[in-house]
Amino acid sequence: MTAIEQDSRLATWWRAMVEARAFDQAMCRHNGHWHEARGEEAVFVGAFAGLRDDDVLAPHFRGACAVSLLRGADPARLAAGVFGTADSPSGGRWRGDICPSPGPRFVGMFSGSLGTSVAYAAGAALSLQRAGGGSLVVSAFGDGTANAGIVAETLNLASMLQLPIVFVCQNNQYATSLRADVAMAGAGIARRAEALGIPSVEVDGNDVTAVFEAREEAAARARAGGGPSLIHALTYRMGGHYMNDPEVYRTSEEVEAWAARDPLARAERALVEAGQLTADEGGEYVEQRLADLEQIVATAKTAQPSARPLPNSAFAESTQLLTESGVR
Amino acid sequence: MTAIEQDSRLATWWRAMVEARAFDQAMCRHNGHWHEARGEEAVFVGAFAGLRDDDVLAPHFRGACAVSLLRGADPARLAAGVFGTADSPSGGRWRGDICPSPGPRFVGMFSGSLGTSVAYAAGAALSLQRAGGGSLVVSAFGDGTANAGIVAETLNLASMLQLPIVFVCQNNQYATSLRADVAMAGAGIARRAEALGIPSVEVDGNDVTAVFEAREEAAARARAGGGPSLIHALTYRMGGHYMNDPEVYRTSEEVEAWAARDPLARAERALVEAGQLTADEGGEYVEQRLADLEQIVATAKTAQPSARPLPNSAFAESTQLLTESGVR
Amino acid sequence: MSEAIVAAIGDAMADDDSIYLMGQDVGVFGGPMLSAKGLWDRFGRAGRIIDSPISEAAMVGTAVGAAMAGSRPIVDLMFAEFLALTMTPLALEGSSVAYRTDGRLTVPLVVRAKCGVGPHRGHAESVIGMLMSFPGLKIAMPSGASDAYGLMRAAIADQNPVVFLEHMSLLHGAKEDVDTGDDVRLGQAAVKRPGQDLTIVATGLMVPRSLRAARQLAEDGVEAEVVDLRSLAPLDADCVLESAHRTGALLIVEESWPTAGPAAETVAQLLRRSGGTLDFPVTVLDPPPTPIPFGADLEAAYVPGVDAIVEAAKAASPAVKETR
Amino acid sequence: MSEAIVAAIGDAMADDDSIYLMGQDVGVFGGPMLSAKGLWDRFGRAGRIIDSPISEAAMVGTAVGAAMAGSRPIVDLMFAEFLALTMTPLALEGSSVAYRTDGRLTVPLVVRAKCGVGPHRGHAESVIGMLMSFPGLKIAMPSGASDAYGLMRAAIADQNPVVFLEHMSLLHGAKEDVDTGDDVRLGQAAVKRPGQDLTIVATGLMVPRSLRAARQLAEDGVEAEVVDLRSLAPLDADCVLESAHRTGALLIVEESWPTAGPAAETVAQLLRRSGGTLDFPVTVLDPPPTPIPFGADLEAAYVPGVDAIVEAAKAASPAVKETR
Ligand SMILES: Cc1ncc(C[n+]2csc(CCOP(=O)(O)OP(=O)(O)O)c2C)c(N)n1
Ligand SMILES: Cc1ncc(C[n+]2csc(CCOP(=O)(O)OP(=O)(O)O)c2C)c(N)n1
Ligand SMILES: [Mg+2]
Ligand SMILES: [Mg+2]
Repeated sequence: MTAIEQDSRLATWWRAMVEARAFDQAMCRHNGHWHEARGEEAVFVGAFAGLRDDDVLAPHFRGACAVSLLRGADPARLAAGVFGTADSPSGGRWRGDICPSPGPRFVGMFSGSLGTSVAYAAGAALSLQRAGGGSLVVSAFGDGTANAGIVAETLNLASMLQLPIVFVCQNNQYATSLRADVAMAGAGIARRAEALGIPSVEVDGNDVTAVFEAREEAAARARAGGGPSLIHALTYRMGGHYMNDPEVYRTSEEVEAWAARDPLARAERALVEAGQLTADEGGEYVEQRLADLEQIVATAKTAQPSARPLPNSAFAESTQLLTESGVR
Repeated sequence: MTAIEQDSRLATWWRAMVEARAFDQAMCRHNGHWHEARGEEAVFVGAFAGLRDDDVLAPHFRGACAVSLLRGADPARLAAGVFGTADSPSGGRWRGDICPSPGPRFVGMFSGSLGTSVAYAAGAALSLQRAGGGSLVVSAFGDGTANAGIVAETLNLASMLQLPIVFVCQNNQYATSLRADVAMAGAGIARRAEALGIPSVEVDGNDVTAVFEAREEAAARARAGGGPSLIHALTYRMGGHYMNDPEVYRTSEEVEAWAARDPLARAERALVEAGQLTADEGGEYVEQRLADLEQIVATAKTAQPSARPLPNSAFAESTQLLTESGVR
Repeated sequence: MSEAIVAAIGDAMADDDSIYLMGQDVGVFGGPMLSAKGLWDRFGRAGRIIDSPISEAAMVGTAVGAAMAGSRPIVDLMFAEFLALTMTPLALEGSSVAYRTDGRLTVPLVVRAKCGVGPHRGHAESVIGMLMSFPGLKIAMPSGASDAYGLMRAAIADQNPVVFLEHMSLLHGAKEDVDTGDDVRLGQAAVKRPGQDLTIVATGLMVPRSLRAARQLAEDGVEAEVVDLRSLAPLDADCVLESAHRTGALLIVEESWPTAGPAAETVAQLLRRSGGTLDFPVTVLDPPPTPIPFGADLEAAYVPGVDAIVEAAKAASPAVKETR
Repeated sequence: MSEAIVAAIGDAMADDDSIYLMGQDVGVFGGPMLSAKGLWDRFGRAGRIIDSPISEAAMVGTAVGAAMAGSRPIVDLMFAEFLALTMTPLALEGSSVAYRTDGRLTVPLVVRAKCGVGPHRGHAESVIGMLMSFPGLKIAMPSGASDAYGLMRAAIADQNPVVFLEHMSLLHGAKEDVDTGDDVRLGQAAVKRPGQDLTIVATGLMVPRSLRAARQLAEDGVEAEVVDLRSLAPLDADCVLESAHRTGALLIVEESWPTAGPAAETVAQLLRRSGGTLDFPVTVLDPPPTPIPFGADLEAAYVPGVDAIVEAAKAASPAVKETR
């Protein structure tokens, strides 16, 4: 039995990272508005894998669809959400790329504005804390988003209220063109969080095991009533900020140096070394998943438009679901 | 020559603190909407004394009038501003208590919302930095205000741009009823600022000399292009948050313990010990200033109302000054 | 009125465990201007009354998140001007969730805010126009105790974010009997005084002032109908239209800023509902387009007073014009 | 249009050292959607182009402070929806300074923001109603390159905070000749097409759409006058009133949210200026009161299109009604 079927931790994560990469790369080909997440998979897979069903997931926008996949979302439906077509979970009303699976246990972005979802995540943690039961929230955000005022306010409030939440800074070293080490003055987000009374740790964000283990330690603390923690995961945005980013703000040497640390290749190597996979099997599996997701995304792209009628109100009572089923 | 006339540093500061206290206490008697600053004088006098004319002063609202006095404001006119009467510098249009002397070199509050003036102060610092010339900004804010998102954003931006600014956290241990050590999770504002790359220092906020010396060190750094600093001055709000505060959230023992550390009495004792003042002279001087300011404030209270016509626009071009003098 | 609001919150919290109250000084202090009086003793131990740092965006942001996760938060934001700090979580996003998720997710959230001129001498701006511009956000503003109780219960029960505006000149007025059984719905205006000579529309402090003006007008033989909108969003334009159509004249009395606010939206909705022309003249009595001045005399001149309402009503009423 | 805006900023910066530009990615990157193209090379070394972290409140807050201290900042806020993060420094406070200091202090500040549906597929909300509600804040929105140049120069020269809205469907349209000598003032509408059968009022993308509709209408014998407001605040109601009075019918075409926004404020100002009754019918063509939907077909249905304008104009125009 190879890593393709077995459920060693690393094998599971590797497959999740492959799935994320395959969806991501298909989107890069078919969607000019996509934000590529290549290179950062170890952060969001490590941070969001293996949680309980009643935990709340609040991913960073870059990687949000991958986290939905991790939770079992159907990639065809996810893709429909991204394209805003008829099968979109929102009926085409809203962007499935940054808000793939909004619900009581999944936080998305409800405008294009960064930072607020961290507050929503902490609010969910407050709700879980009041309900008891030991569930928690994982909230990821980018290095750039870390400088938003609402993030600072939320970290303080989460610490003051000892909320069951694990913050993950997915530091891909850039906010579009601005380097994180310029924009984030001082010694970085872990030091900031510590100053707020939040236990923090620095991890290699290209090592899925390291991210996962840090998450587990933080999760144990949160479930035991020990309050919030922060994980600073350093990784690299291997692609541009968006499609057709001229990338004049960084050198190709830098990009190449980080390409050599691709978290997928790294996990695959570890599996091969552990005898759970041969290089050929790995390559074949990846090819297959890339092809499968290419197929799904290409099909989704050509789907029927939403064609939903425009409602004459944004109030909850005017939405179809509530009109049909009464108050939820 | 006693401390009443001489210009030893401590004597100057002591007189400034007496002036602040006298204005403050007269307002307590005559204005039900006043926010008493008793006990915190060493912070704002130490932080704002002895600056250059081209430096920008951005005091915390509690102590703002005292800082105006320090800059030579006429107490009668200040009081008119507080009461919103005819002689108010704003013609009665705006609150003189929290915005006593707004101008290119003095930042006030332009609504009742805390936090923004810290950003305005940093903006002034950016303006001064661009102009060159070695001038700087001193920006004070309360322990409660420190938790506002815009303050966190501003500290980071000031550090990133290495602005010539000295931040002073006037920690009187409460935001209305909420204790600073509860609301400010973690190890306090100095640690926070350090994590943002801002050199920070803790000082005894009831020791005017300590505050001033910390300010001088920070000011020297700023003038030399060394960027921002932060001073965390621990003091105590001896009175209620506002007049008629029931103060159910703290014990009278706590209040009494801090009353024993009154910064005015402390400075006066030091002057007596240094032979610059006798206790009698001190007492007499204080009595006199209290009586003088009582007179000024009592008179201001009964002044004519503003009686200004209401303009039909808030645009700059419709204000009297611009209409009279053209573009400034 | 303040006690009726607190009673509504207390009754709702006793009924429903998922409600919590967060705000600055809402704990042992009892709330700014007694806005949470007695709640700490009843619900504090259970962790349902949360004293907050000065972090308005996060107060509202966490409330939006908690609401999506199953709680029913009430945030006491103290003063309406602080709403300007919360527009992204509250209005741009929180109010869009039901629409954007096609009803899969809702944000049942009440944000309380004091506003208006009053004994506090500050923090008077109501920023209502700002709030009204966002789709999906409800806004209630009671003018008396019974409405306050009913509107607060309705706001808490609602599936949408609701801003609940508490006028500082009304909060601690004369004691009123509270009818807790009144069926008050959001978006429903109330005729506070019937009349046939003209319609006066108002909210908040402008309602008692309009009622006083109506009594003066009655002495001069002009019978004004006074409509209290009670909610700014949804805005009960049907009620206003029916009344003004019947009386033949409309006077809108408004305390908040005059541009793109309640007065403008009221006339726009009337026009939309009437095929583009109105069969009655419309007069608006409201402040000039400036911030609220601070000086007591300037403030008094800025906000419509009873005499100004009487005068405007006389000028607006066809009944007066005819007898002239 | 984008190049005209950048040219206006570049020309102004060359003239006046006190101007700086702050924004995310305005440095070597060249600005989001090329909004600062070439400025880094010209002014970057002098420290006048400042790349900012994601801290919109502080970007605008520092700009307000810098403006009070003597600078003339331009903030590129990228997208208009981010304005919701800046309402306290920009609108509640920055826009009140001239009034509150009785003119002793002013805040000459320009905040740029992209908005509107367009190639970007996101960030389309313009939040204009929110902005319009605040006294003291000016709002400009060009519909073409020459106006864009002139309005930006006027905005930079102004003593008030000005929000400068850049419609994403117009920024990178067909190349236009730019008349840099045009005297464009804030608060002054422009008749973009004369006509006598009805008046169409529009801004931003709705202007070219209305002009296209007017050409179609002309084929059917209806001559529409098209007025481009160009500024939402101050709003040139006199121009609209004169035109509508002359043509006998008014159609307001608006892309932004329908409540308490430009359409409502326009009708309110017309009523205020006309003694409470209008001598022409008013039709409003605008989106439903919901966020902008994302799906391409839904978005197209949401925003008024040329055909809808033609239809609404025909229904509104007395000329058509007569010939029916
Ligand atoms: C409040 C806000 N400001 C600016 C933007 C525009 N923007 C979109 S993505 C981005 C970069 C975000 O950086 P980071 O948080 O590090 O995430 P990354 O893109 O690197 O994944 C920016 C500035 C935004 N979406 N929201
Ligand atoms: C943004 C904002 N939130 C809340 C308030 C209400 N408020 C006025 S003073 C105050 C306490 C401020 O605490 P701190 O900054 O420590 O200053 P202090 O009053 O202790 O001098 C509060 C909460 C406000 N003015 N602004
Ligand atoms: Mg990043
Ligand atoms: Mg304090």
